[in-house]
Amino acid sequence: MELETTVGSIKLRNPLILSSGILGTSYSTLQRIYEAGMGAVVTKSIGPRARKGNPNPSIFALQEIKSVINSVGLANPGYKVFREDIEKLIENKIPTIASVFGENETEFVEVLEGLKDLHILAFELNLSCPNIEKGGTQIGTNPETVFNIVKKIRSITSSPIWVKLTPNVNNIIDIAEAAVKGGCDALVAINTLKAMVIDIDAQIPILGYKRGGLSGAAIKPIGIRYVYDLFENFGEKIPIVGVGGISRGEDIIEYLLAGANAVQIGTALGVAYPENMIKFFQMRIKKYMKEHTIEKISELVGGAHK
Amino acid sequence: MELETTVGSIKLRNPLILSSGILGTSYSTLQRIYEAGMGAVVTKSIGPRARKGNPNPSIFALQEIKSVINSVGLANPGYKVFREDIEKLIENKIPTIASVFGENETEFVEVLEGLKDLHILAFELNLSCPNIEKGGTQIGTNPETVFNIVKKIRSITSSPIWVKLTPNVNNIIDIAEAAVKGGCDALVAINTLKAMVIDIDAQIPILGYKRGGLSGAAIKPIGIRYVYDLFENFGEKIPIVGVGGISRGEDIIEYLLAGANAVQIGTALGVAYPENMIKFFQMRIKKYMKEHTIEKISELVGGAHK
Amino acid sequence: MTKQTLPNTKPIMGRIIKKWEECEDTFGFLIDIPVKVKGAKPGQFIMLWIPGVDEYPIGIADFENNVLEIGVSKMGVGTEAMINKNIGDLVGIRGFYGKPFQPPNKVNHLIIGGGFGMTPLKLLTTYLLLREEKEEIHIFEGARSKNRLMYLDWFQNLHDQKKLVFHVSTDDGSYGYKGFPTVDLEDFLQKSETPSVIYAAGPERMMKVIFDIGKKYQKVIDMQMSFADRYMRCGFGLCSYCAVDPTGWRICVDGPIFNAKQIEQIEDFGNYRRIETGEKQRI
Amino acid sequence: MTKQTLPNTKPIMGRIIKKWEECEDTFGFLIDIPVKVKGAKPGQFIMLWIPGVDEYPIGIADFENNVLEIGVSKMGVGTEAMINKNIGDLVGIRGFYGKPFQPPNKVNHLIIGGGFGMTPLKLLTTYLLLREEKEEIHIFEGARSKNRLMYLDWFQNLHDQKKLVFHVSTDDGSYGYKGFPTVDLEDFLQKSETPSVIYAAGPERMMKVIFDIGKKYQKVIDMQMSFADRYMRCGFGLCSYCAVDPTGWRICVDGPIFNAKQIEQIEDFGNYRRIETGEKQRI
Ligand SMILES: Cc1cc2nc3c(=O)[nH]c(=O)nc-3n(C[C@H](O)[C@H](O)[C@H](O)COP(=O)(O)OP(=O)(O)OC[C@H]3O[C@@H](n4cnc5c(N)ncnc54)[C@H](O)[C@@H]3O)c2cc1C
Ligand SMILES: Cc1cc2nc3c(=O)[nH]c(=O)nc-3n(C[C@H](O)[C@H](O)[C@H](O)COP(=O)(O)OP(=O)(O)OC[C@H]3O[C@@H](n4cnc5c(N)ncnc54)[C@H](O)[C@@H]3O)c2cc1C
Ligand SMILES: Cc1cc2nc3c(=O)[nH]c(=O)nc-3n(C[C@H](O)[C@H](O)[C@H](O)COP(=O)(O)O)c2cc1C
Ligand SMILES: Cc1cc2nc3c(=O)[nH]c(=O)nc-3n(C[C@H](O)[C@H](O)[C@H](O)COP(=O)(O)O)c2cc1C
Ligand code: FES
Ligand code: FES
Repeated sequence: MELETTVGSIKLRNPLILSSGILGTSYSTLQRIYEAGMGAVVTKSIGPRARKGNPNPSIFALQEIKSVINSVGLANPGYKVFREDIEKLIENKIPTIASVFGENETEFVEVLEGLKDLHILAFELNLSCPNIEKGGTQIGTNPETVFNIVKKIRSITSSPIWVKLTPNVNNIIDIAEAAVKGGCDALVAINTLKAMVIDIDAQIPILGYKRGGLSGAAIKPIGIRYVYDLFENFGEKIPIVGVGGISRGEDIIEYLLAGANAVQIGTALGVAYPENMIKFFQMRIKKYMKEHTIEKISELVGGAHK
Repeated sequence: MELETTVGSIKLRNPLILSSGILGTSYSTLQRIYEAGMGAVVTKSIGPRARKGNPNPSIFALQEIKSVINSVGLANPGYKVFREDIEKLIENKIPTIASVFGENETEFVEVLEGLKDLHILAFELNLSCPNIEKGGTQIGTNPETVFNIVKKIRSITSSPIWVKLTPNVNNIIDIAEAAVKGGCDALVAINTLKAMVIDIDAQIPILGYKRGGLSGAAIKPIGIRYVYDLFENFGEKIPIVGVGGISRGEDIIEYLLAGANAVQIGTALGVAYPENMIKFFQMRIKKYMKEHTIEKISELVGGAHK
Repeated sequence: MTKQTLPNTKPIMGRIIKKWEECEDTFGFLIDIPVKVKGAKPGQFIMLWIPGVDEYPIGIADFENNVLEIGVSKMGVGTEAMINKNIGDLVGIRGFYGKPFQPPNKVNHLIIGGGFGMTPLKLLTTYLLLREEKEEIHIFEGARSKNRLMYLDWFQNLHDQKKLVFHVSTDDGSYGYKGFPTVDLEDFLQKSETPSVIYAAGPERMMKVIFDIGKKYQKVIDMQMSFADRYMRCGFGLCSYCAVDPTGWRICVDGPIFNAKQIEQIEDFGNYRRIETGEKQRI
Repeated sequence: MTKQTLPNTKPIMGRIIKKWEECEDTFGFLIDIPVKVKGAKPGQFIMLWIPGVDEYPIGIADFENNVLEIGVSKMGVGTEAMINKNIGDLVGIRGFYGKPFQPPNKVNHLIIGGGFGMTPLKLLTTYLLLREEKEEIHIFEGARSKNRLMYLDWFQNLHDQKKLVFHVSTDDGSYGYKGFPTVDLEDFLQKSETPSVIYAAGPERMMKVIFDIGKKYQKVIDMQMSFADRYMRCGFGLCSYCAVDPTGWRICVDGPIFNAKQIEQIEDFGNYRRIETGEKQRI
């Protein structure tokens, strides 16, 4: 029984990838999480320059629905500073995916130009953050913009390009189509859902930025749906990385069956002992594969489409 | 202290409305739920002719996130048959909102023509069902279509027209704008989120229709966000009815503060004792109003916008 | 206070570990559910999911630890798909749903039914036999012919052991009395002097006849009947496709067992049911 | 097995029921939380939300039933907003977060700190005083001047009651010894022969000095220090803005209390912290 999987040309030791924005601000946390047993890690989204992000509260849990709302707003030190962290990761042989964002094409290009010499596993274009004024989902909901950015980045780097999609759209297929036509190597779905929580005693939205994005268990059925739709539409044409609400090993299998070649996990790793979580995930997958006499992850991919 | 509220010209004894598709297939359940203490009830969405809906499983619970996924697919007996149920409700003085759907403008018109003589509280146009092939969200994501349908219906009836919006859009404001321009009297947000659940042992989607819509606690932060966005954009220009994931009295207050004049409750009433739930909701609201020395519901509406 | 939560889960996959032909067109199944589930009460039901085919309500015939016994009668595509399943196959189960029979003490228990209605009545019988009270239990089973009598051996055995009285009848006389079980029941009621409760499960038209008979006798202090002739989607009270007029009761959570006082109020009883569209249809 | 769940909730609104000036620029607050909360351990913290302004970590000074005592020092807009709050005002609280101090038995407890670092040290002292063991407790508090000594009366009182030894110092000599508390600590260590554990909370540069002193003495069997000089967003281990290199430990859940063995591995200790952007900054 092997946990290995591939996302296009990329081979991973297992299908578990740390998703962007969770434990991804420092090489050290990324390394720690990788070493706990992930297949790869994605950095916090990196932009052209330092961003303070949104005021606190910017992250809190909604325990009732095992979820989290956040409005970090892409706080990041900018690619010039974060380069060093990526270099350390590469030096330490951590399969690293750099998440990149910009408010427009020019900014995306700037960041890519600044990082393209690194031997990165892939660049993940974050076309889908709901927590910033400019860019963010606005970019990710327009097929033309998506096509142009992906095409441009494609011309800059030969590293694999992953495009991360937002669920806050009329039709995710149109956007995915544009990204595929632009030349991306994998689709990543989904980012967070537009959301808000109001405190009824304080009578204001709790998040400092008011609006935020919902992640965690609540969004899993939504993520599964979009991965299923993407797989149904594109089939083997483009690899899919499933994200959203994974909190148990079962959820990973569900994403694989929906059509994901690999998954990303975020919110569920924001716990005291992420190492244990990762172990649990792996044990559960192995148990399932044994029970169902499955030898390779690839046997599961898209298995729910019959 | 008064629980009365208004949605445009409509006065309700309290802001609790049963949402469409829950306990809404028969005059008798609608009447039962109203008598348990709701402010009004919305019927199951009624189309031009009988529809069997989608095969079972078409509804099941996701207990972990206190939610439900459904793909009922607008099963309904058609307006000609359901007229009788509405007539009984009106006869029994139940404030009844008729939810109406069609696959296109012509169908909407047919149903409206068939029901417009009834002394209905309002017509709610369901432009947002994710569970049917034609119509459904396709209609509700196109501002032009929305404008045309609402305008046409406006010319047919002088009854209040409510438009129910889907959250599965790039930008809910564009759609709402179209509905308002078309002449609607209130916006209802939100309908269910596109979703799917796959069974990992059976390795297929559980719902007979495969795809479904997510309702219940998981979607509350999403509903709150859209109601807040709508209120911020339209202010007092158009009343808003908040729907999505209400499961406690607190949630109702949260919707009011976000900008709703009234709320609809669905999934939370799908329990053994809906009567108790309704009592709990009312008690909680009263307790809150007492603690915060609030006399009227209108004092709360939009209170989170400061 | 508002602790009422969704009373159920998505389907849990169980494995068929035994299958047998119970009678013509009806199969018994033992299903092993790999999670802890609370015990079922007589009259409750599950939603049975045949992956890729259909999901529908099925009564509970017996239950021990995590093994569930059900009986499925061929009606259409969904039930046929179950009957075609074999040992080792997986089916989905949600439940247990619904209100159970509530047998009082110190009465005669008159249990009457036919077809797959015998399923909850089997569990009810088991349940009554386990009680301390020494009350008379009478089973009145009817069917078209001998080969359509469900649990025939099981009830016959209990009768032979003098644990209960098994009154059996067939329309064609191929076993037991010739005629309807309702005739048998009325015969019994005329003779008996003990206060009795009637429990019925079967075709609604038959239950209607039983109800009319029962009303004539003062010694019949209650009648509890299982409404299984209703289309169900959710099974837990959300959709109302199973509802009866004019009370607005949902068979799945307010029933499926109703008592005499309730049945009196259900105008649809024996007259109308809803189909998938929500439209009412004559029974 | 995978039962690890999100360890927290959204902010719960508590009402300020008491407020007092603890020392210059620092106020004490009692906050009444209207829900049952599990007891806090010394060294743990809360995320304090000042609605409409900011949310940030604050240590726990004391706790009884549902009333929480905290101490807040004016630093910037966020802490000032709290200090401007009055009795009856609502603030949001999430927590309790972080790993607590873990005092061993049969050692001298040397508690050293300054500024708002005294907050968790107060709770630690209370906790130690409640234990059965008769161990020596020494408090070393330092500040710029007398009017910046936190909990001065509280500790002085315990000293007068001979419950502990309160070593107090000010930079300007306006109270206690003149000089840094670290000098006091080293003096003590030279004389003492008992195995000791040092507990420190205060500016990281001061803790660094303490750490270097402690390392010189074999009798110092452990040092437990509270890292409060780190920017926090989530407080429960999700975002990593509070993380230290090269271990990747998050102050909020892997800390804020680290022991000597851990601190040895934290290269950032006393050198670097992250700011809101995630960029590292010299301390
Ligand atoms: C509370 C309850 C308990 C039941 N217990 C048993 C039992 O123990 N054993 C047993 O064999 N049968 C039982 N039934 C009946 C069983 O659910 C139907 O026979 C079955 O759904 C038929 O499905 P089908 O696809 O084979 O037939 P179809 O050809 O689809 O329909 C045949 C008949 O079954 C009805 N039916 C179809 N789908 C449903 C549904 N989702 N819910 C309710 N009725 C439906 C149809 O309206 C029609 O009257 C019970 C029904 C109820 C309501
Ligand atoms: C574990 C821990 C426990 C603490 N306990 C206490 C306490 O008991 N009493 C007390 O007065 N202070 C305590 N602090 C420090 C307190 O959180 C900061 O003083 C406060 O955040 C300053 O906010 P401000 O808006 O007033 O100042 P700013 O002007 O915003 O900043 C002043 C300083 O505080 C830091 N700061 C700002 N926001 C945060 C944040 N979200 N998280 C961490 N640091 C931040 C800044 O980086 C800067 O160094 C604690 C900090 C930590 C990490
Ligand atoms: C605190 C937080 C910060 C995030 N930051 C980013 C980000 O910078 N870039 C990005 O592409 N996604 C970001 N996300 C989205 C996650 O990568 C992921 O798509 C989403 O949370 C759904 O997965 P989950 O439910 O497993 O967390 C963030 C999510 C959270 C909770
Ligand atoms: C089983 C079910 C059926 C529904 N049918 C309809 C419908 O016919 N028309 C409609 O506008 N909304 C329908 N909805 C959506 C609800 O009216 C409501 O918008 C949604 O469930 C969110 O509210 P809730 O979380 O309180 O259930 C349905 C929802 C459920 C769960
Ligand atoms: S089956 Fe849905 S309410 Fe009974
Ligand atoms: S504050 Fe987010 S990980 Fe520590």
